[in-house]
Amino acid sequence: MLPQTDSTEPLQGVMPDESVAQSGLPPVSLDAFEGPLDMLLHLIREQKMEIFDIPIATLTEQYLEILEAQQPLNLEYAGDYLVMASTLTQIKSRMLLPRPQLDADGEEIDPRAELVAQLLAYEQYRAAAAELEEKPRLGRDVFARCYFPESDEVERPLPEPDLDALLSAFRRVLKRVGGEVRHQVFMETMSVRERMSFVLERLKGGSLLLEELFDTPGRETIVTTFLAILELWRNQAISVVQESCYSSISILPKEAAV
Amino acid sequence: MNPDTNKLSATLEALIIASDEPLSLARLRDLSDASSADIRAALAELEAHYQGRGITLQEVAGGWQFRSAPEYAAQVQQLWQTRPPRLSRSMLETLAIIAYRQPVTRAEIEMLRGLKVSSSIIGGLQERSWIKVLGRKEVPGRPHLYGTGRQFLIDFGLSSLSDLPEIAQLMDQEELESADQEDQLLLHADEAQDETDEYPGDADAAGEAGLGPVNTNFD
Amino acid sequence: MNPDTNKLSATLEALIIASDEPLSLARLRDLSDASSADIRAALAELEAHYQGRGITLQEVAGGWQFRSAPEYAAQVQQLWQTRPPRLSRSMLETLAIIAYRQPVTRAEIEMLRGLKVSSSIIGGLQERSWIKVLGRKEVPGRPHLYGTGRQFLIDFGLSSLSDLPEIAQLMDQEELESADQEDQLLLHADEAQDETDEYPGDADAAGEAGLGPVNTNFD
Repeated sequence: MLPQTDSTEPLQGVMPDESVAQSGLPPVSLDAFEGPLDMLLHLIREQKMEIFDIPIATLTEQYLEILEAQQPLNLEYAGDYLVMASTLTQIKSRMLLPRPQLDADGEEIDPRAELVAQLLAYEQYRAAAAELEEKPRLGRDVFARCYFPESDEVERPLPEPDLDALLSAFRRVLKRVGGEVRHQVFMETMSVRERMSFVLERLKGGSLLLEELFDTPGRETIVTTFLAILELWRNQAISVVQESCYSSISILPKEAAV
Repeated sequence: MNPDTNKLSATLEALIIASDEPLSLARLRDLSDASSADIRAALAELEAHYQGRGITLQEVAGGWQFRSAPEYAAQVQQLWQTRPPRLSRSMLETLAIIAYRQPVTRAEIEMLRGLKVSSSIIGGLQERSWIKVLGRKEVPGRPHLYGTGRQFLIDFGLSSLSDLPEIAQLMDQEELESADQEDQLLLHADEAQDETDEYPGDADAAGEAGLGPVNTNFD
Repeated sequence: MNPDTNKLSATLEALIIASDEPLSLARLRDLSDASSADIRAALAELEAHYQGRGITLQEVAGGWQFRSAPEYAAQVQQLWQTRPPRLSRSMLETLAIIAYRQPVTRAEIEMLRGLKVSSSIIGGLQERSWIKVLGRKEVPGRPHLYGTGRQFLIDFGLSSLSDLPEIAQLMDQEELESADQEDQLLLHADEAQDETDEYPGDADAAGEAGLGPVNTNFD
């Protein structure tokens, strides 16, 4: 009923089932998970726990143990994990209540029900995401031509000029490069030269994606970096390669060029 | 194969290879002067003809397009020297939720993922034209409602949204309904947060206040 | 037909349909890792295979390309008459950059677009007389410098280039200031950081190393 839960999980450093079950969990990096639900599902499925009867005490203990192993814990990023920790603790304590809460029909309310529903729903989307990733994607696995030639016999009308379309195209470019494409921005300045050395320095470690060189925020820095790359490229100090439509550009140190 | 079908298939081939986007059945009918039934038959025949070749005829976004076959991805990728960037799991899960649950707000996505959804993820999906804002939800904060765009179908090779892999089968209907109900209940609690959630930079505030999606379960 | 030739033909089909420009024999050899003789044989076989169909494999400009067959010119022409080709996104962006940045080299356009500018795009714009070569830039390689021609002003209803809206007008203040703007700028840089953003851990280290998405991808 709930197939292929763990097949897509590349988890580094996770121990075999036995050792997970008995406390003393190995250090597991939160980086391996897409959030607390992902981590809980991993623990549940890995240990073949019954999803509709989760041993909540064990699970909570394991969860907290993993969290505690993350030192230092970056509160800003760990927020979602901490919230789940408190949820688990609450469920655990509600399980211990001598008199269970009843719903409108007088049925016992399982304090775990909401969490289980959430886990199952998430598990579905996680599987759907994995399936989407598997689908042959245009531009990655399959390709259609960007330029479509017909027979020479065809008189293809020339595309109509359209100023609005032209301007919105330019807006797109502006938005991508951060609002400035005019000459003055491209004037040679001291900082372009600084940026050139910065780029060359970074490239000593091998090729980089263009975006990686733009990792300092600020329009000016980005434009200057960009200029520096242009200049280096022009001087043939670097190589610039790009792939098909809408994809990344790689900057290569010259000697690594193909 | 009779000569007429043959002729029609060839016409369709010519039209489809020349077009700059997938051609719908309606458009093929206008252009070829054939009946829908004949066109469907010819397309099916073409589809079969291109089985196992380097080119496939594919139905995407309600139209037909020739594409290179996935088996030759490795060779074809060499045309561009670099590989397309991988999609992060965050992006894929967010996209999957939007595809299946549209129209959906960011808070609802966060609810389902049990995790904050950063603006760069939404921005990245919008930039690729895979998702778009369909409108606003009429609840306090009037958060954006997201859905998938046509480019999503084109890029993922889906003929329509109903072509999405079925996921409901992973759960009993009953479970699904109960999960849905839970979501509905929780969504109300969450909605008030949409406004702040829409903007980058507020993630911290929400985190500090302990207002992550998950703990609203127990309010 | 032996299976190897079959496989090679399919590879060539995939390469040729995926390429923007005609692929030369040398390029096909590099991409397919087959010998010239085998490629020639496979191409001949493909050419024969596409005889009488709606698609032809044609040798143009020293390379191989699929085109619609001349027999169906009438229908294909209709395709373009009923809906004239729109200027493609690539053409529009290229033209806009040339208009605003002239004189500009192809390499500079490519950097601004973040995408390759194929010869067919430049050729298409030249064919329309919207752009022309103004000269050569005195740098290694002496690349062409492009600018707009008089026909550009006429067709787009501009009396002079100064009629083009100022950049400030194009982007309203709100947009420039909006947080979205930052997202757009840093979009790709952000993507790589998403993983670290969402999790505790060593964001700095990932940033410094300039590594791509950290291990949360589906592999």
